[in-house]
Amino acid sequence: MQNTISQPKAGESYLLWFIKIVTGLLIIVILFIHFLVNHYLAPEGLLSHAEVVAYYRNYPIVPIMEGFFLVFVVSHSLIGTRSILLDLNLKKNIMRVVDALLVTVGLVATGYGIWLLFAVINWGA
Amino acid sequence: MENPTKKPNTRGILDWFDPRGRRVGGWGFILNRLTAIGLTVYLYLHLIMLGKLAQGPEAYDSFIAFAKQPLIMFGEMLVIIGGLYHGLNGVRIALNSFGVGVPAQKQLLYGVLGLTLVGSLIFGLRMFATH
Amino acid sequence: MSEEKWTVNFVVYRKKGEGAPHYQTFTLEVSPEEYVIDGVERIWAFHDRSLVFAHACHHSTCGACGMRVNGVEKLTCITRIRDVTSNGGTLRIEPLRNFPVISDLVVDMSRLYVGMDKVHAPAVHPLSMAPLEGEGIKPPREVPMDDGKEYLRLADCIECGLCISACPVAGTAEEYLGPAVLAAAQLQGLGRAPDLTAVVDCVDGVWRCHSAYECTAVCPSSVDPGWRIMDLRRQVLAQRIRRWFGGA
Amino acid sequence: MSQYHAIVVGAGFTGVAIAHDLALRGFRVTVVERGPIANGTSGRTHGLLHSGARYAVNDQESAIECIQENQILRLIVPDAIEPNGGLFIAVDESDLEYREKFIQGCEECKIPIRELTPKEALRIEPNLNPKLLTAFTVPDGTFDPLRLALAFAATAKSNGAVFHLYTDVVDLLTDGQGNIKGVKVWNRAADKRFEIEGDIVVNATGAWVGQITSMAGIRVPIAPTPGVMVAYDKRLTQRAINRLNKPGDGDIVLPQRRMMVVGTTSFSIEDPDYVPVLPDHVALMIERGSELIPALRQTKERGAYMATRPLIGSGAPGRSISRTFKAYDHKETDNVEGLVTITGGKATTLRLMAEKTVDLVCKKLGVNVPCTTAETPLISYRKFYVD
Repeated sequence: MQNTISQPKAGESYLLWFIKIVTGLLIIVILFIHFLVNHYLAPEGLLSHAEVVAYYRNYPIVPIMEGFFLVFVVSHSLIGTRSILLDLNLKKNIMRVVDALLVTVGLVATGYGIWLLFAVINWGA
Repeated sequence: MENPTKKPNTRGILDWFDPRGRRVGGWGFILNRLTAIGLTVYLYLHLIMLGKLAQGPEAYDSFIAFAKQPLIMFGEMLVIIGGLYHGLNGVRIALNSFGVGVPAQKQLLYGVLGLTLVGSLIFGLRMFATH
Repeated sequence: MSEEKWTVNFVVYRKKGEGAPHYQTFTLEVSPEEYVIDGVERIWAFHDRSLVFAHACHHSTCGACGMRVNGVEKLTCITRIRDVTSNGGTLRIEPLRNFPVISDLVVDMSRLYVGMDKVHAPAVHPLSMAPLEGEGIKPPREVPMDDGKEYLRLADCIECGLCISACPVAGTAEEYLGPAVLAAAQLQGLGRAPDLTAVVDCVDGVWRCHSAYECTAVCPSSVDPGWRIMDLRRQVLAQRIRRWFGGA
Repeated sequence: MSQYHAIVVGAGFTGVAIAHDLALRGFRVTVVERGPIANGTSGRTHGLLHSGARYAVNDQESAIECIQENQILRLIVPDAIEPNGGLFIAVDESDLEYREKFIQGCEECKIPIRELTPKEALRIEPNLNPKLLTAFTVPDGTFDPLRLALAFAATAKSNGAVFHLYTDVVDLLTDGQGNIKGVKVWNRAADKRFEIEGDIVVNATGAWVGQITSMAGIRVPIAPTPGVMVAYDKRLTQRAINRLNKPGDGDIVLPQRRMMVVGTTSFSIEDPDYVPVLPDHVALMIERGSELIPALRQTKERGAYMATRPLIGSGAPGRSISRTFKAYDHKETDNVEGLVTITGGKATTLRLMAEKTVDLVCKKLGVNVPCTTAETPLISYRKFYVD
């Protein structure tokens, strides 16, 4: 069979997809632990500001877990958003702008979330 | 071959959401994409709302009180249903992608839908009971 | 076969040149045991000689007569009228989606052929690579030999394009290789054809699939592209992970 | 190199092979076809790459053509051929009586055969009728009809041939003295009508040759002879299975991709444009096919279709007409210049039909370029669509 020599297309390979799958699974695991812990440690629910602050201070593992949760959820959502946008067959330079935008959103969201965690832990201190 | 337009005969993103003529796997994809978009919107709204925690007890507690109206509760329920489906279907697709259970993808999807239903009922009842 | 006769309304997509598409209804008397392509050919023969449609083998070996019948991709030469409508019912006949329409029911499938060329999809291959009888996907354990040489046979994929038409991603992502092409890469195996890894492990390749499995649902030839794409992912990952650990 | 412009009407097997041959010999080639490639008889052929053994007893001219072309096609277009071999099997006493004639005929036509014991035959093809009495291996094959035609068309196109598909010839252009100088066509895809002028028009429309020649007021002796074929939903053998007897209904069962195809019948019609699939013919196919492969009875029908052979001559019943072909120069037969008609023949001999037809065209126009199609490998059929 006479065929043209294939030209591999530039662009990312399996890695982003792999991260999406792994973060997805980690989100499920953390959510599961979250519900267990939440149910066990704060059976009344966390429905007031004071309760949330106390909860975070008394159990340091909780804000650490939440921090990781934030990172996983944000990256999963942004890679997912990107794969939906990719399906739109956008032009290469538009896609570059999109990528920059998504990375910015990710960094801002993560920074903001971590700042928020510290703000809660240090409330009134 | 003579072809006047060369533009493919597509309906654009309608193809992502139109369930007509599609089968079980296609419906699974449609739901997955809908929940993905819904959950992403929710995630960033949620992050913004949690900012109230940094503004102190008054802001946060009044927000929680505000959030107890039925419409928001209904929205939360949607988030739970969507989250359950997206998570469980994610497990299905992840398994499939590593070569596990592809011939049973239909049955797996039925399982995902069943578990989503059961999970949603449990959460719904709990929410109903606590409020 | 019975002598039963049905009256069926064929609602046919029509488009000429740059003109606007429209639908035209032809009412035919058919036997429910006939195939959809028989009806379409009769419309051309007895009702409207301007109808443009593609067909060749009439027994699912060439893949020319793919159309959408009542919104679902079908190879019309093996789709019995009985299975897709009822007496007095309607058959909505439209061209495949996600390809440019040349006229009426004919589309330009070069997108598919370019992809098949890219992965060097063989038109004939050894019997051990062929999923026989449409039962399961794995090759048979005992492969007939002739004087020590394995028999060659024509590939199962008939390049009909139904999978690309049904794929929800191919509709928006024109550059996506698509189910048939990825299936053809999987059939060869990345172990045997390692240069294919670069073709499929890319932004328009195996990761673009979102597991809707519509390709497998419409495939008339038991190629099961959905399964093959998933297996191809496994192959790519395995190869990449081996490389992480310094393997070949 | 000649710069003659040849217009080929019909893109079935003969048309595409002629276009390929003409292009190789330096002609400017335009092909006009009213449907897609191979939509008529060619696409709907059985798909058997004949070894010639089927005709070795009663039509040796065809048999010799078949075995020679069989060997050439395997070399020039391997993409479209499954080199799976074939068997002739005897299942009753009348089949056995044919055995001697068969061996002698194959020897005369130089078709390599080898006799197997029933046990050997059943070992290599377990689904054969267990009551078979003897078997012969023959160098049959299975071809994919569309891709065989496409490979010729693709190669012709790469050598400059222009294809107008979905384009009907509505009339012939004449010079006022009744000589043909081109065609008037209607492109149905764009709904445009135009004229194409050429130095020679080659009528390669198979069973439809009469429709074209009648535009010039010429009648050709053509007997459109349809036959039914039925495809079953399972591949039961690797080889083509033929009945060891004189040609008859349902005497060939052919594996194709994941199917078995049983064929064929033979009857006469007037208008080849639409031939219905007759239910009693379908029933006969399962009847006859299951005498060779009993498991066919348990297998679901996948498709049933008709193809119309373009046999030469009228009056004689279908099976007794030779399966060879004939090219007519209408200058000699009807005193009409500029028109050549090719008809008859069969899929396996498509290249040879083209060679003889183009030889005739070259002789007419005084072009002295030999045919090289037997030594020229064809390019991938996909190149017809991909530039």
